[in-house]
Amino acid sequence: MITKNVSNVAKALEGVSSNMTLMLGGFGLCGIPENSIAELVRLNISEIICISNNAGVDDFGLGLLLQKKQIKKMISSYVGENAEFERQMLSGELEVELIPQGTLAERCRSAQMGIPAFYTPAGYGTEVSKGKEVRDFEGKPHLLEHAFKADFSLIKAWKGDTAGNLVFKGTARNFNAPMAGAANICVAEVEELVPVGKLDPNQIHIPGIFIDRIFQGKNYEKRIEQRTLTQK
Amino acid sequence: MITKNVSNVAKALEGVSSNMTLMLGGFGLCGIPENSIAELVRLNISEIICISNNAGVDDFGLGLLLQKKQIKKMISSYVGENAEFERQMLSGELEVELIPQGTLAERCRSAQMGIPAFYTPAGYGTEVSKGKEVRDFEGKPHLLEHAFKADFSLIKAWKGDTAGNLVFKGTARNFNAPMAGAANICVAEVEELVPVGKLDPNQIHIPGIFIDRIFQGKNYEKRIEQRTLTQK
Amino acid sequence: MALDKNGIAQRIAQEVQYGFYVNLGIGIPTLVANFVQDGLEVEFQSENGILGMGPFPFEGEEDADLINAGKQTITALPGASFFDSSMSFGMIRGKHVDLTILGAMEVAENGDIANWKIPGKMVKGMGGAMDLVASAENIIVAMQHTNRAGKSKLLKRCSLPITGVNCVKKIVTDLACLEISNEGFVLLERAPGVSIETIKAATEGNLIIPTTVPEMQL
Amino acid sequence: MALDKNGIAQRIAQEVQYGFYVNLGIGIPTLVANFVQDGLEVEFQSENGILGMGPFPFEGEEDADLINAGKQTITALPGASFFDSSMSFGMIRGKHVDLTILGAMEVAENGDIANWKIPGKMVKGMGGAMDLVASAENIIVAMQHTNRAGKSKLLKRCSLPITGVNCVKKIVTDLACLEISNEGFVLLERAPGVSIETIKAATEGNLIIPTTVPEMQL
Repeated sequence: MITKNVSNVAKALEGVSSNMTLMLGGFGLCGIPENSIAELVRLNISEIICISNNAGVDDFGLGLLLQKKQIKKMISSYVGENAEFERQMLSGELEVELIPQGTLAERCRSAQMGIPAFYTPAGYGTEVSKGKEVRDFEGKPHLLEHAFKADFSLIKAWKGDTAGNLVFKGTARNFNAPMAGAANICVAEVEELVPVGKLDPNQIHIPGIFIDRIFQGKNYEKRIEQRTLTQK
Repeated sequence: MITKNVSNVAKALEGVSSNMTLMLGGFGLCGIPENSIAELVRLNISEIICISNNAGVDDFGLGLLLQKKQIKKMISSYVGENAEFERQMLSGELEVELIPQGTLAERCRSAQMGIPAFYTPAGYGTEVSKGKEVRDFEGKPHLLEHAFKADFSLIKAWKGDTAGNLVFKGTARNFNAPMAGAANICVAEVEELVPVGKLDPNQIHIPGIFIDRIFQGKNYEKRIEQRTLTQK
Repeated sequence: MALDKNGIAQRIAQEVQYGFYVNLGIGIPTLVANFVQDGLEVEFQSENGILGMGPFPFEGEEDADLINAGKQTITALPGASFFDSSMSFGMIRGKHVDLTILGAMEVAENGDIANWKIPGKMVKGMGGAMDLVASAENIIVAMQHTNRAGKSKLLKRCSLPITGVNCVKKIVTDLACLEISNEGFVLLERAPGVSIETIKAATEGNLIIPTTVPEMQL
Repeated sequence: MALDKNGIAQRIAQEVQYGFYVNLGIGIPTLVANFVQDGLEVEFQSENGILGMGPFPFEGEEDADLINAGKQTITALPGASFFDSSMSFGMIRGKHVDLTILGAMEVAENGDIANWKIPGKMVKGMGGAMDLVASAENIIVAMQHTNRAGKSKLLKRCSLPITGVNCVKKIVTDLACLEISNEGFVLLERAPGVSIETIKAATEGNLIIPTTVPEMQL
């Protein structure tokens, strides 16, 4: 097998620099690449364009990069959990491009799968359709949407092997799967890195071919945004 | 959970009739819906349009339908293992539309996922591009390809539960996965039907929402086309 | 008497049919799950990647890797499945989800809906709402009939940026259950004890009042 | 002396680099796997849905659910993965596969390739070949220099229906190793003992002959 594992997050993120476009997996705080985000803070790079479904919360996830004003532009579907975000956006410090969530996911998957563009009905007749080609299919208008381009995609899986094969858990799969292999370089961090042969080849969610570097993450906080409970 | 299981193949294929367009999973003889094919033979319906990567061999798989001249048209990527097929095609009894395999797979997946059309470079400049819209992306010409439309998709999985969740084994996943939910009605046959809760929700390849009817198949022959061995 | 949030959810739950896959939005729609008739065989989809969503977990059983689209901790029922965002919206775009229930800030008499943006004030994003309303064939809106300032939310035209065009089929508010027709809002049912006049006064868009308008049966 | 099939495969194996994902076509390309240098860390993809393909199974260990694109029984190496046809061609279209080796009936001096159809005679279909040649950035053709009738397969223009345009980068035949340039076929290496004149005579397309044309080192 081709070996993809690197010893730590610093090596995994070699080549990441200011002004780059980065994809980051996760939905809310669920499945975010915590180690890679911490390293982006440490590297102190700036003017980043982030493609990420959400923008984290004030003091966690991408909120950490927003606090330090490292982000120039966010490309997201929902950014409602972050007051600092809203402040920067309304003051004009931060550019924001809002995209329907399904379109966001499919534009990642298209980049991953070498499809330059596709049609979707989402957003037709709304602000989102401005400047986009509209075409009818069976009498229903659709928008032409393009694959994303990005320098790095930073994703997080539950388990992975040294060949880069990934397995996700629960709803943490979300954007991590379609962002795998969707940028020039894809870095995967995993909660548990195992030797090849330990994962069932039938049960691999993302084959290693989509991954360029993989590393064993550490100190996962896995913060919960809305702890909702059923009373016993 | 929503219950999708029916007691036998006759019930599963209720509504299938002549002149319909059917999708059939499998690659060569690997992962073909053996029980559904046998039922199509028994039903003796005719003038079928088949969307299937291959056409079986002379006496198995779709070859059984070809023998009885039940098929009007094949939409496939490779049909080279079947002499009766070649005879019917060259004599003009059988219409054939050949499509690049990746385009075939993606046109199934697009039907499944509600994407009416997408662009791909496959086939540009060849016979396949005749009559198709060509568009350049980053200077490279691509063809516009459309989602398939079909009345039934007939697929086969290794395990499934009564809610229609499917798990595949080895390379038998092939077209069975992207054809799930790609037609008006999707029928899945499985080698082993289990109660809900028996399959790990992280390890389901096709969620039950894509499946309309599921049944426990029987008497699987699982014929091997090319038995190639390494000498001990 | 006008319905409370649970009343609205209870009325909407009557629209859920046997064998439906249902996507529930944040807010009142989430409450609908509590009122679905037993034995109906319904599955809830959450667009962040689960089908077969169960109730909130008991204390100590919550899992950061198991949330719904509102970022709330949830559970998975036996027979559930997890998938990625691309497949999740494939289910939605491909019309595999039978019923979508979501909140709204405004609905227009032609079925347009606005629920994602108040220019210059609130810009949280559309999340999955635009995908849902563009593809779902069966969309029910759960909302208050009027806003906090007492102004109607059932309008001739949406004043806010819209989420989708001609897509809403039915609306259940604290005052009424209405259907969208080519001519405007058709008043199907009144909330218990609410008069037609009250509903008329609270509706800016064209309101079509059939000869009989029964009270809701809750 | 002209190379046999194994010789062609052996020469092509020299093109396989460390860390390459390789798709092997049916026929001579399949043999390439036997000659790849040990320790190179290479993975073979078969477009029917496996990455990490291993050798043919021992007798009794063959599995109908485990085949390659040529429908041959195979094995999976530790670290292998299975996937569906849509994802498989996503790997190919998305340029994740580093090297594609396939057979051909004809190659033109501009890199066009024909390998799927002889009108009125043989119509087996293109299988995955059109997807592969349209997207792969590194395509090597393995074939005989001439057909059974002795006619050149390296042409000015393909006479058969083409599989893809301007896509072939390199060709290894029984006689030579050649590269496609803007001006035509560049003769890089001769098969051991084969003269430039022999190659010239067997090549219909424009053949560019550098001052030195070494023999292949096998």
